[in-house]
Amino acid sequence: MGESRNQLLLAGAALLLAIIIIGAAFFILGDRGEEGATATETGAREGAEAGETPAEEVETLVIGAPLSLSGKYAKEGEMSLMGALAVVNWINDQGGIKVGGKTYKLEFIFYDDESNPDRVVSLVEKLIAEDNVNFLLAPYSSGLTAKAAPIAEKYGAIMLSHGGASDKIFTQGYEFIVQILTPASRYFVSVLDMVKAIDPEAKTVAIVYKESEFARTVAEGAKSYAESLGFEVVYFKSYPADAQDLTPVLQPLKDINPDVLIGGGHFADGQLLARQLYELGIKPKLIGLLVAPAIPDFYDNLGEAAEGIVYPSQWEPKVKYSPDNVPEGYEWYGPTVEEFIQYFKEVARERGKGDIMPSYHAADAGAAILFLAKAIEKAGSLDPEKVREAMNDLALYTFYGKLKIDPETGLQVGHDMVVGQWQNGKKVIVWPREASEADPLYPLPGYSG
Amino acid sequence: MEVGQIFATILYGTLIGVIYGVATVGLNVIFGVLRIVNVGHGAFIMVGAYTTLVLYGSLGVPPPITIAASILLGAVLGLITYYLVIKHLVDAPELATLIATFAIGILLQETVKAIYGSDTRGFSWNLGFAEVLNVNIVYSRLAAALLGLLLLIALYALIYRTKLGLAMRAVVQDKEGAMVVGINVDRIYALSYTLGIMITVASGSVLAIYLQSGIHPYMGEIYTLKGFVIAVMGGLGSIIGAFVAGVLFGLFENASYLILSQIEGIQPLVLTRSIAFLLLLTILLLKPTGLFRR
Amino acid sequence: MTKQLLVVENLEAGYGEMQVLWGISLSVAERGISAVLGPNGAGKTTLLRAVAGIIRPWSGRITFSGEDVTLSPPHVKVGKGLVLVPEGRHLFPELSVEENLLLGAYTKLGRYNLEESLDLVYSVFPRLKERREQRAGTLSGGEQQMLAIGRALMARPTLLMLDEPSQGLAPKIAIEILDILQRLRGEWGLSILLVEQNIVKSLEIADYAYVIEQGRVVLEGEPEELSKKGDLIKAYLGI
Amino acid sequence: MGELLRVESVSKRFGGVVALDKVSFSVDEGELIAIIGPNGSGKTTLFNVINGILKPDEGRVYFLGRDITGLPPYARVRLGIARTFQVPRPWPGLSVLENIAIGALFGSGGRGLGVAEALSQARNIIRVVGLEGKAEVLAGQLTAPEKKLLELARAIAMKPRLLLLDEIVAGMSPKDADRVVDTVRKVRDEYGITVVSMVEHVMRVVARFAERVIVMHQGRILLEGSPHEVLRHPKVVEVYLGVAP
Amino acid sequence: MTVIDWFALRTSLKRAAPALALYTILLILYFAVPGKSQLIAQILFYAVLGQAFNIFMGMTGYVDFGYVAFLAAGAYGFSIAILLLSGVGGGWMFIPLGLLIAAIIAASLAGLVGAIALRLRGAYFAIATIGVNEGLRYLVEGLNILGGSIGLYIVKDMKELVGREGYQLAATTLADMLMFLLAGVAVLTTSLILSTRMGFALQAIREDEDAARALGINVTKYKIAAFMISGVLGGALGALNWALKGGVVEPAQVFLILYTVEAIVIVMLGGAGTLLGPIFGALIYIGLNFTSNVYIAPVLESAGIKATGLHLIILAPILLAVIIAAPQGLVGAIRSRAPSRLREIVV
Repeated sequence: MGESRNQLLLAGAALLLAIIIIGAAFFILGDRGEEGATATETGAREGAEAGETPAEEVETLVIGAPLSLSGKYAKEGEMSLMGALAVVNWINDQGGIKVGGKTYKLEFIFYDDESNPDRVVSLVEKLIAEDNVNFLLAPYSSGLTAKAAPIAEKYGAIMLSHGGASDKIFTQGYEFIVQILTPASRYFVSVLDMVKAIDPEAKTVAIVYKESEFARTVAEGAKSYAESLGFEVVYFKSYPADAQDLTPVLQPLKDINPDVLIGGGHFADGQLLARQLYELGIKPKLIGLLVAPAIPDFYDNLGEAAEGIVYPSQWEPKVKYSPDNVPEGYEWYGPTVEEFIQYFKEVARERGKGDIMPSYHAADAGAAILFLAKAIEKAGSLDPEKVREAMNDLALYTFYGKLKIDPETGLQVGHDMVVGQWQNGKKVIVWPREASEADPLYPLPGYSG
Repeated sequence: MEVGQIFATILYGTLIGVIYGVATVGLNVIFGVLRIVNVGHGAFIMVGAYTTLVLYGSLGVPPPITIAASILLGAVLGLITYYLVIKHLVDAPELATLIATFAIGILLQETVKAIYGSDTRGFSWNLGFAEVLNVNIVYSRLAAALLGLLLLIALYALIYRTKLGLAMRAVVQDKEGAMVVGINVDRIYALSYTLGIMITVASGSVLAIYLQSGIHPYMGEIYTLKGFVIAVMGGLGSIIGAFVAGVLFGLFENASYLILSQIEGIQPLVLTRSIAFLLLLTILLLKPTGLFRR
Repeated sequence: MTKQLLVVENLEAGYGEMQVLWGISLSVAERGISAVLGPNGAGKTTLLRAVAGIIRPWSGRITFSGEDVTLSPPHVKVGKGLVLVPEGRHLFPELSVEENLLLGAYTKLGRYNLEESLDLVYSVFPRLKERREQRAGTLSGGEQQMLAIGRALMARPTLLMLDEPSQGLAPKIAIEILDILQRLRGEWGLSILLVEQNIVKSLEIADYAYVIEQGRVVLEGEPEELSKKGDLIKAYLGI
Repeated sequence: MGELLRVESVSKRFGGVVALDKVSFSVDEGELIAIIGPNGSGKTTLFNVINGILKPDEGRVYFLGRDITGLPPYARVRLGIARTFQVPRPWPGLSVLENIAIGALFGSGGRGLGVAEALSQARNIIRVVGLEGKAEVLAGQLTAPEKKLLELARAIAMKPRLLLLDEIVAGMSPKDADRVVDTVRKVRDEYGITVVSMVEHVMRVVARFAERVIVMHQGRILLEGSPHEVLRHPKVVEVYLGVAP
Repeated sequence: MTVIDWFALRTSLKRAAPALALYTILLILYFAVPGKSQLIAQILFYAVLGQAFNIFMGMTGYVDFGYVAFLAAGAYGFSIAILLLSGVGGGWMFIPLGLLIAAIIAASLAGLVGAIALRLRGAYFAIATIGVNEGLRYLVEGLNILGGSIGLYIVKDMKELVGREGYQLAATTLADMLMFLLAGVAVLTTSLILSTRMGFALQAIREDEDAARALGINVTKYKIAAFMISGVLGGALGALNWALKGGVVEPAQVFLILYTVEAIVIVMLGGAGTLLGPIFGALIYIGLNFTSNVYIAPVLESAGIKATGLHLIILAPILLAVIIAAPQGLVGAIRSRAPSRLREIVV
């Protein structure tokens, strides 16, 4: 007994020692290796493809990202990764981007931040200082972004927020953080606009949301927007982050019987909310939920309970943004919607994900790469300050729709959200009218009035 | 306050309470016999929920039958983790078992994630409903609570009506006494731990049938926490205590919501959590052996 | 020479790094009563615990019915009929008297004779029958000791080991219990290894006695012999 | 020499078992008292009531005329009551020196005592009890008699007025036992500590050690007196041997 | 008692020296290795977390699963100080004032929780502390105080106080230097405790609480004192790492039990109750994590193996192996086998 214990101990100690040695080796060798590969001081590196195109000197521009590939944002992280890779591949297939006479192909480097702010900082520093990345996709969520921001700013790198819909982070005076998606406070704008337009009779709104930073920002934004449209918010309640049973908070709605119910939070609670609304027989004229209904398996998981539920979406595969309908003052750039989906599917297949469609998280990340690439071209330089300046004047129209930022804060002001709805087991875009595939199903089937 | 609202509070408080009870007894069986607090408890519940999800979702096995599969899977997982880990830690300091069971939990979560991904999933097993006092009585939830009750009765019968159960209770009361009457205490440890895991995994299936959504690799964590509260309420180690405390806890959660929701400017359902833990502290201080122990 | 049922040779054992038994040898004859006497801390309880398998012997040999059981776990030994009534009784306090007895019949042998054993135990200890539904923890000291012995009898032992059965009991009850032991030997054909502080009474019922001190046997012999020597009292009381 | 300790009709029961039944006695300063009685006679329970680990169901305990029945153990230690355990309970992961130093630091003389002084006092006491050379050894690695000596040393380091020794010589060879008894006497004479010891069987020790003997049986005090009277008393012999020889 | 106990001071310095030396090496590496300063800062964070946690768990044997609540209390305390100052001015005063308020809040929380929960033992204590942590989180969210679920954002206020550049410095190098300082304070506090009567008392409690009680040690007092010291250090750590360095204090993040668990892992890997243990624990934990995440995962990725989340699957069995094979941890294992002289150093 004692002897085998000692042997186990020895084995354990040896294992740990080996790990420390390997770690130390990586720690030291990691540096040297990267330094050897650095080609120019601008941060571009000689790519592997350099030899294949001898006619023109092609260099590599590295874009980096801490992505949440494990932990609570793992799903979003995986989609973002594939969306970013899809756009990077598209740009490279177009021959890369041209900056001041040189052509650059893009390379995308990423590490898993485990959805943990304490991991993010060292990864961002590694990306900037060792992998010589000057342009970053920001991590998911405001907590992670806030932690990464001082380091990014210290090294003067640009971060594009593709997953953080937070408003607050952009009021903190960061210079180099730029938002791609519509901020949380404006999530339900399109949904409420739609109700206002198709049913002037609708008066009462109930809001039920998950008590979290994102969902609460959405809920409060929706509340004030609804009131500005003349709705009466009759119910405003939240539930804790990992609630399992929402019955207490939902049952009163049966008596209140609001015209419109909006809210939700993320995947888990959104599904639960939809299911329990259905089970408890709460049927307002419209149910609009955050995030969860945008996921393809929402209907698989819920069946009939999903029917008729609408959701605000940053993007849908069936949006009709195309080079043919570029709005006034905007310029088209990037793949078409079909091309994006095709590139995305290819990446997904390579990563063993099978035949799946991109979610809006993928589109967010892809759009961020496009916005960045165009800004670099516009700036004609890899200097982050110049690129950041170029972004101020950029008005881009892409497969993702409009992109334009507030020069002061970096907050996204151009992008509009669409409204999707589950109809007969399929997601269809029902708003805005010019982008819609079908009329909204309104009021909800089963609405008793 | 509407009559329907109060009726809903009692009805659904009781139903979820039964589920809480089933989802806690496993913790109690293991603590009672081995004096080990299973910090990985929730992960085993998660495994049960996935069992139902996968068997019903992709193979169409009727959900009540998936509980049987969960019990089997629980037996396998229980035996593996017992002989690989727990067996070596039975006499180790409490700290070691707390950390070890936590590590087992992580391993389960990450394995399930590696196989099924981190998506939140659900399924639809709709049995319809009846409407009483403007409250929908959802049959699938009733069915889940009944199945949970059946599990509890089976466990009760096992512990209070069989020889194995008698031996388990004997070990709980006096380990050395159990040795001298010829009980193989090591074997009782293995069986009790496995039994605890079996009922825990099975409770995951029951939970899945009740909620039918929100199934993801990390879903169990909240049940570890609530399980602790309920286990302590009922007296760590007590089977009936866990059940009664589960029902009381479900009612308490729902009732405190009803009261808190009368107050303006706060978020009642979120606060019920705080109150639940406040309750835990109070019980620990006043009667750490649980509410129903002499 | 009568046949020896239990033979312990050069037994060494202890707790952690602390050695308590330093090579003890003793034996119990079939249908015999051997008594182990000695001052507190001499290692009597450790001896019985090691023989019963509750602690693992470090070295030495334990033979029971001609079979080597040195390292057998306690449940195996109980199954073979080697049963301990431990010091401090170790009853199941929350369980009823009858449940305690049923647990005594946990082994195959015990289960087979369950009904009969129960009747027998109740006939030996009628007080237990009266209190069959009562929780064991609420019994008086004497009744608890009866229950502990009754529980052990349920396993249908061939050798019963008792660790200070009269501890904390009124002298009358202590003597009553020791008398019962003698009766059991006669009626049930039990062999007994007795650790007892009531020297006179135990020497009265024993066929052979050992005096141990500091984990070693310092004196052994038949009771009359030992009593005559007078050494016993001296060794034991230190007078 | 005034009265140091007085126990007044203390009772304690566990479940159906009466461990102490209206026990009363008192101890004067400077006495060496042995409490004897067979296993299970209530001695340990009595000790636990005196040092505060157990609360009696009824009755009171006075120390230096003060009612200490409700005081927690550490407060009693401050007043000057120290004890040893029957099964020695040194802190196994700490060295012998550290074990004794903790006694010095937290005993009645420990207030304001620096760690350095505590350690040097501990070194002295190690010599007094004869554990020289073991100062740096972890207590868990000592032999059983050494652990007993360590317990004694730890208790002495606490500079108590009353020292309760629980079966201090059980399991020791006569030689070791004599050594311990001599040490205890020395401690009483040099430090003026009153000693109450419980001794189960080793009557030779009792005779050599005690000035007064209290005999317990069945949770009651059977009789008390000088060793000479008590050890020959037929009742005592009966208690121990079952019947009069 | 007013005289300085020179003996205790000297022994404690001797005890602290190896740990301080290790932190000095980390400090040198922080500046010497380009592009790894944040990795070192991360190791530092976990080392200090382990160090602070260890003062309580390592010395008393109690597991506080809700320990992260102290870090949260510190983060909130620091933020409150900044919000109080913003608009009033006060420039760099925000750091000392913030740390002061953080310490006060953490200490009060520890005192309160300690007075209640430390009457419990073992699993009951562990469970009660989880309750405290979760209860606090949902209290903040449910009552919608201190920013509710959105949390407190203080970057802008810090920029107003000390300017852009100042904030930049404060949130990066300065925060890390303060963390090094905190590491030193934690080590010295631990070694000082170990060398005084309090240390003796705590060790006695850990080894055998009942014996300690019987020997006259006021067990409750020392447990609460250790709990408070541990809590204050945790509060300062939370203030530095989350409020100053992170600039956002969000309940979902700062009450995350994962941090407690990580603290346990680090202390267990290194060895409970030792000074060097948490440093080695943090080195192993973060080293393993970073290596697998940054170096091994991409290699596997390019070989077509999706390897994210791998480190957790690796970490769990390693943790199990350590607990079964060497329950005293790495440093603890060395310590228990080492001759007494070495033991003093390794402590």
